[in-house]
Amino acid sequence: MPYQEDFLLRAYRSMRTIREFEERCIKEFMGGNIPGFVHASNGQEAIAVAACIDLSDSDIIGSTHRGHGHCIAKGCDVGGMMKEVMGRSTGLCKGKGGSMHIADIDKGMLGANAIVGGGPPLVNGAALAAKTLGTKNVALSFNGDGSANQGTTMEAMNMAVVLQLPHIFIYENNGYAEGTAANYGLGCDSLTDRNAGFGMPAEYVDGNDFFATYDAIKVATQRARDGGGPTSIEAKCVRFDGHFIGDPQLYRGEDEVKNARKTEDCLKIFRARVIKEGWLKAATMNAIDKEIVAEIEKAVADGLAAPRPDPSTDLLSDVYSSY
Amino acid sequence: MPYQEDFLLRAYRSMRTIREFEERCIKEFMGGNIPGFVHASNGQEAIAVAACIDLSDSDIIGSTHRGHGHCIAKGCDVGGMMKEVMGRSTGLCKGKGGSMHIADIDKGMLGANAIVGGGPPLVNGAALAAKTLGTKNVALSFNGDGSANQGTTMEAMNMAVVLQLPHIFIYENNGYAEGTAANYGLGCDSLTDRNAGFGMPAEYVDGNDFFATYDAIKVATQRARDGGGPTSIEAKCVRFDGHFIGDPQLYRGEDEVKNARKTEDCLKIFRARVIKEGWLKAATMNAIDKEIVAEIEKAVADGLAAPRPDPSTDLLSDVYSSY
Amino acid sequence: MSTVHTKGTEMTTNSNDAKIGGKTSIKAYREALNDAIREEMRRDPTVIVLGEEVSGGAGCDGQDDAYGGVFGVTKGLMPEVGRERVIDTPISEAAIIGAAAGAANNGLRPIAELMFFDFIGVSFDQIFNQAAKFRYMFGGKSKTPMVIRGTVGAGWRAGAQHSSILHSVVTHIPGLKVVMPSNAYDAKGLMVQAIRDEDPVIFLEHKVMYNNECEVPDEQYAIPFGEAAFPRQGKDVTIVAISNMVTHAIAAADILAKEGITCDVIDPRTVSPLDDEAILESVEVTGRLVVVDEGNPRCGLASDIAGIVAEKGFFSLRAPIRTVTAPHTPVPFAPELEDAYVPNVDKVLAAVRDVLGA
Amino acid sequence: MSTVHTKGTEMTTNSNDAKIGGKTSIKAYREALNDAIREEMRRDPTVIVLGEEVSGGAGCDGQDDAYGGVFGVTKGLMPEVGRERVIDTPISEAAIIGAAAGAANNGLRPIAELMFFDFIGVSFDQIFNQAAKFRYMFGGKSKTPMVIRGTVGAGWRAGAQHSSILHSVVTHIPGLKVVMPSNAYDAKGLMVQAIRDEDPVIFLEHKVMYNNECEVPDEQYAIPFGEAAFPRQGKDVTIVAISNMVTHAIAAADILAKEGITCDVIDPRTVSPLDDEAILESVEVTGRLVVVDEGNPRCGLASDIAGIVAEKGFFSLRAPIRTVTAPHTPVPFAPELEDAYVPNVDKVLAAVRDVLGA
Ligand SMILES: Cc1ncc(C[n+]2csc(CCOP(=O)(O)OP(=O)(O)O)c2C)c(N)n1
Ligand SMILES: Cc1ncc(C[n+]2csc(CCOP(=O)(O)OP(=O)(O)O)c2C)c(N)n1
Ligand SMILES: [Mg+2]
Ligand SMILES: [Mg+2]
Repeated sequence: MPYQEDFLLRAYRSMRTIREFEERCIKEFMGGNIPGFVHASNGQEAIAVAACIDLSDSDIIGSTHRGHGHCIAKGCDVGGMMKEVMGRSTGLCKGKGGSMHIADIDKGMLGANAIVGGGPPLVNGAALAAKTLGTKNVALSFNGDGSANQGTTMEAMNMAVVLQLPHIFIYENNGYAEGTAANYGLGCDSLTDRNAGFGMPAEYVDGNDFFATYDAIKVATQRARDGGGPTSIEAKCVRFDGHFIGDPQLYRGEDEVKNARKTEDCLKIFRARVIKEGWLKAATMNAIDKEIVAEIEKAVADGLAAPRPDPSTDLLSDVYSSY
Repeated sequence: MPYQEDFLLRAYRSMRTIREFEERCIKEFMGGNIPGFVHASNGQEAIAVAACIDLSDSDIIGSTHRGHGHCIAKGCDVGGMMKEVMGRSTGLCKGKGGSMHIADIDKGMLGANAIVGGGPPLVNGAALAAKTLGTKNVALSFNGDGSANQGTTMEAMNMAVVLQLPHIFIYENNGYAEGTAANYGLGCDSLTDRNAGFGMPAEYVDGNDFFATYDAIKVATQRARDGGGPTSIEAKCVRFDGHFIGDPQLYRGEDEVKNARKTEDCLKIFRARVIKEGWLKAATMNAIDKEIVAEIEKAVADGLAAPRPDPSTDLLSDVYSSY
Repeated sequence: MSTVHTKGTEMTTNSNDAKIGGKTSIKAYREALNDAIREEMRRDPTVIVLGEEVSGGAGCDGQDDAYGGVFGVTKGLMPEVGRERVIDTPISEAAIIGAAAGAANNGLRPIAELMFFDFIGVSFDQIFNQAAKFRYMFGGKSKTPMVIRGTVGAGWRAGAQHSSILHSVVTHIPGLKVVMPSNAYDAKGLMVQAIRDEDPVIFLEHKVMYNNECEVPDEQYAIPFGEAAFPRQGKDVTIVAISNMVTHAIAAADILAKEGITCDVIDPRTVSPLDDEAILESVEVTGRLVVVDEGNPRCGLASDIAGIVAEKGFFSLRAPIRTVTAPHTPVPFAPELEDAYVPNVDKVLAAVRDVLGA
Repeated sequence: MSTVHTKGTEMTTNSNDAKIGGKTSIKAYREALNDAIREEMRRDPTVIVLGEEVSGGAGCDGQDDAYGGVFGVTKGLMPEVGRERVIDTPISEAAIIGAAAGAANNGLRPIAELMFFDFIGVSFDQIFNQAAKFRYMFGGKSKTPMVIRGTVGAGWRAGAQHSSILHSVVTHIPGLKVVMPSNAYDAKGLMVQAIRDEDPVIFLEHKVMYNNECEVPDEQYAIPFGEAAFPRQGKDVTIVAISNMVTHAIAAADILAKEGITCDVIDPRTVSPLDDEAILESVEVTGRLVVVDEGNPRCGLASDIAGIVAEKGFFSLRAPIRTVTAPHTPVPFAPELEDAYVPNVDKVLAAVRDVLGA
């Protein structure tokens, strides 16, 4: 068995947690329990988990507006996350950040980012710190097919090559930037080729296949730890829901999502593979599913019961360390 | 003879004018007659002229901080230019712009630009106007090896491909961005390959060879006029002087410039070629040289005699069309 | 009606503009903007719209014009004039603004959208160093007739990076005009002026106002820049408010009116140029000034106006100027915090009572 | 010496800070900055410098450290600590600021250089939406100890895109601190504080001051933020000036002193935080305020300070506040125009006489 059972269980649990978390977010948002703009990552779980499963808390990731999955994969507490997206004072960011600004520095989660392309320059910084301090840590940025076109992203790629930073640029190509097709926004035929042109190894993988994605990222991460500089990994995937929760998705083809949910569900694909290979039992995974449903149920209940911030103390605090 | 005599004479005159203009700028700057920051383009004349010689006043160029050559090649009046760099009220921009902001909209010269990477997005706009209005005009941006790394430049390349804009991106690779080697700032092995990755035809030419450069740009311009979208042309060249006038250039190798002036002078190469091929006579060119020396001499004299702006009328005007 | 403002005429819908003849309809702010843009596009083939999702659905299998802007402001334009004039772009704000500015110098009148004005950060150079400065740097030999539209402001629980109102930053920049309509009537008239204007105009739409309705003339009309509106007139206190803060200022004035306190509510409508004459004229009568602004306080519009009055209207003042602004913090996410962040009626009332008590 | 300022102590070189013991030398502003950075780099291995040409010569055949910053501020640092800690970068300002911010969150204390602060336009998002907001958005669970250095201001005939002084834009942004030393002594002490500070600091060096010399202690010292200096004290008029405008304010005060008019010149040194107490305390005595600022007037620092005083110090005021600023135009190139653009001694004198006459 090429993967340890414990590893497979962790991978499954993590992906399944993301799925359940996102599906509950959608439900709670629709029910009015989550305010603001929320971008769910269900469908794209395999990439987040493949990227983060081997990382330690001192390895850094920088995320996007669609960041819940990355947080969970990086080990953030789902209870604290749910409270945060609900805007509660015991949330990961005291309710001041919300879904688009969720962060957990202790876990090496440098923040979701509501600015498309805001993350990669910052993740270069994390990688630069690792390089300068000689920690052998790596840093990963999550990017989209859309954010690939932001100048900040491209600058960051070039700088990562120039300074040989241990930075893995993960591109989750889910085919859309809001309601714009990836292949409209990207003038090139292949983002992977475009990124290779920057002078870094660039791989294209099927992001619905956890194992293929994991294997590619593992190589890149090891190269980065060894001082070999940055890598680009483009992983094809499917966004199961709207750009934001509530998006009517008029731009999507008929049955597109229905079909994808059938044939391109990374969780189903994972289950099918591990069962077929005899690596895990369905029953084991079903048991995990149940645990997770209960865990997220509890996160929601705790979230709804959690205290709200108090403007008299919380509005003005945390702007500066001192002022 | 593959090129018309008139064409060759115009090309030579234009290149020679740039050379003389820049050399006089250096002299006048050192003599205290030109204030501010001035970036001379002597050594790089062939590219400017090859790019602009076929353009009409309705074709648009956008330039850089090193813009004198582009202006002259595009047909701007050298007298007006000299007055402008001297800050006189009869200068091309009434003395308000100076060397780094020289522009002449009537000549299709959309401006030098003191912000590295400031130009390409704007030139996209000129190209978009041409496309939208169906004028068949084209737009060219001048870029450097250094400005290639600015996010705005890369965004503009992608957008030009997406919108299939008639925009030719000329990269004057003179080996330096200030005191940083081009191959340090560029993480990639080849800028041309990197640009090709954006989904546009990309050519590499010897920018010291007027003819090679002209031929490549001609193809690109024709393609753009025919609705075939953008092209990248990287032209290798040599900056004969400092980054700015007065730069001690400590970062350059010993004899580097001296040798380049001998073997990589685009003007010498042009002369040698046209004489060898029997296309032009040395005497004809020598006569042009004399005319140009006189012309620039007059530009300097006129510039020095030209009126200075009057703060009481000129400081507050021209901010808005109306306010 | 008070006679504080010599320029003031009978008001339609919070505005003091001369009544436009012809039919009117009840229109939302969003529709009023859409009408303004649509009619100008019909009238003038050089007007184009560009930005992310301004139509929506580019390259997709589903519906075209799927969004019409994420707030629906440009909905329906693309089906009418085509993708050549309503242009969906990649996520490249610097390239969007640059394309608009370059096109404006070459015969088009582009309306560029920053989906959220918070995205100014990645495009600021093209705005403040390029578009804003062309005319001056080029000695008056160019014009850049372009509009940059963007949604601003808090209230949607959108967090720190999607809730800013950065009008003070652009107001600081010479060469830009800054427009902030507070109602549908002004939105239409100011948008028409913005499109026809020869200079770069920053047009800031407050996201909580898109559904706000009022009576709007069906025909096109342009509201000149630099002319304030006087939604309430009075003699006791001058309240200057902008964008959605006008709503709170009017509400406060109406409450105070019942107590016999009359407020002169001034909505500058455009922040640059600013109708400082109207403000100074009013303070001459009232002697008291409250400025209400959703922006952050430091180097913001509230102190800008306070500073102007402290310099040019000092001898009219009978009490300290009071500014009501957001605090010196980013916009928080949690609803309770966001509500405490944004100035509201209570804070306006408190400030007015304060300057009156003084 | 007057007793206007309770916090004021005997001045060294325009500063009211307690005298630092030990040896002093005459140092230029440039050298003082270099000293501050060098010593902090020696003391603390987590301090790094990054930007374009901060060393210079990267990848070239000629000399290393060819520039040491185009104004020479970081000269000599790279040879001492190596390219790993003095990092030349591509021309990618967003990536430079982002790298600094991300590194600051991960254990380094980066000093990022924007060669000219005018380049903020291409990096503004990383400054105002990222670095400035992290701590708040993350509920206080992060710190971003970084310095962004840049040269500002007019006077070098560098034209509209290399001569701006954009302190008002960054002062508007909560989460940033903004520092503008007016002399070599303050430059050193404020830079030390900036490097040691736990928050993002914008450090603006005026390009005409790099050669200005004064007595500077050899040892390291940190000047706390938010504490003004009082280069001249007086009872007739308060003059608040910042950065290079302090030079003009002092010159004006010295001229007026000969006429028996004493000016209380306040140099806030840091614009955010601002020592408004010192200003209010002074105006309480003088009753008259002139604010001198090189920035553009709208939503600028001058009206910011005027607004604060009109709100909190109104009853002290005996005359209109006067602001002396650049006009609402970009910076022109021609020397005559640029000289007319920048506030100067004559304009300060006129403003002071004006408030005294009133
Ligand atoms: C600078 C900036 N521009 C635009 C947006 C609005 N926006 C948010 S997400 C998004 C699409 C991003 O597409 P992609 O990178 O593919 O990520 P995905 O949503 O598919 O995960 C856009 C345009 C933004 N938040 N920031
Ligand atoms: C945004 C910005 N960053 C930095 C600079 C400073 N600067 C001016 S020219 C230059 C080098 C440009 O190199 P390149 O593009 O190769 O053009 P070249 O000078 O070689 O013609 C730099 C860094 C600037 N003007 N604008
Ligand atoms: Mg996507
Ligand atoms: Mg170069």
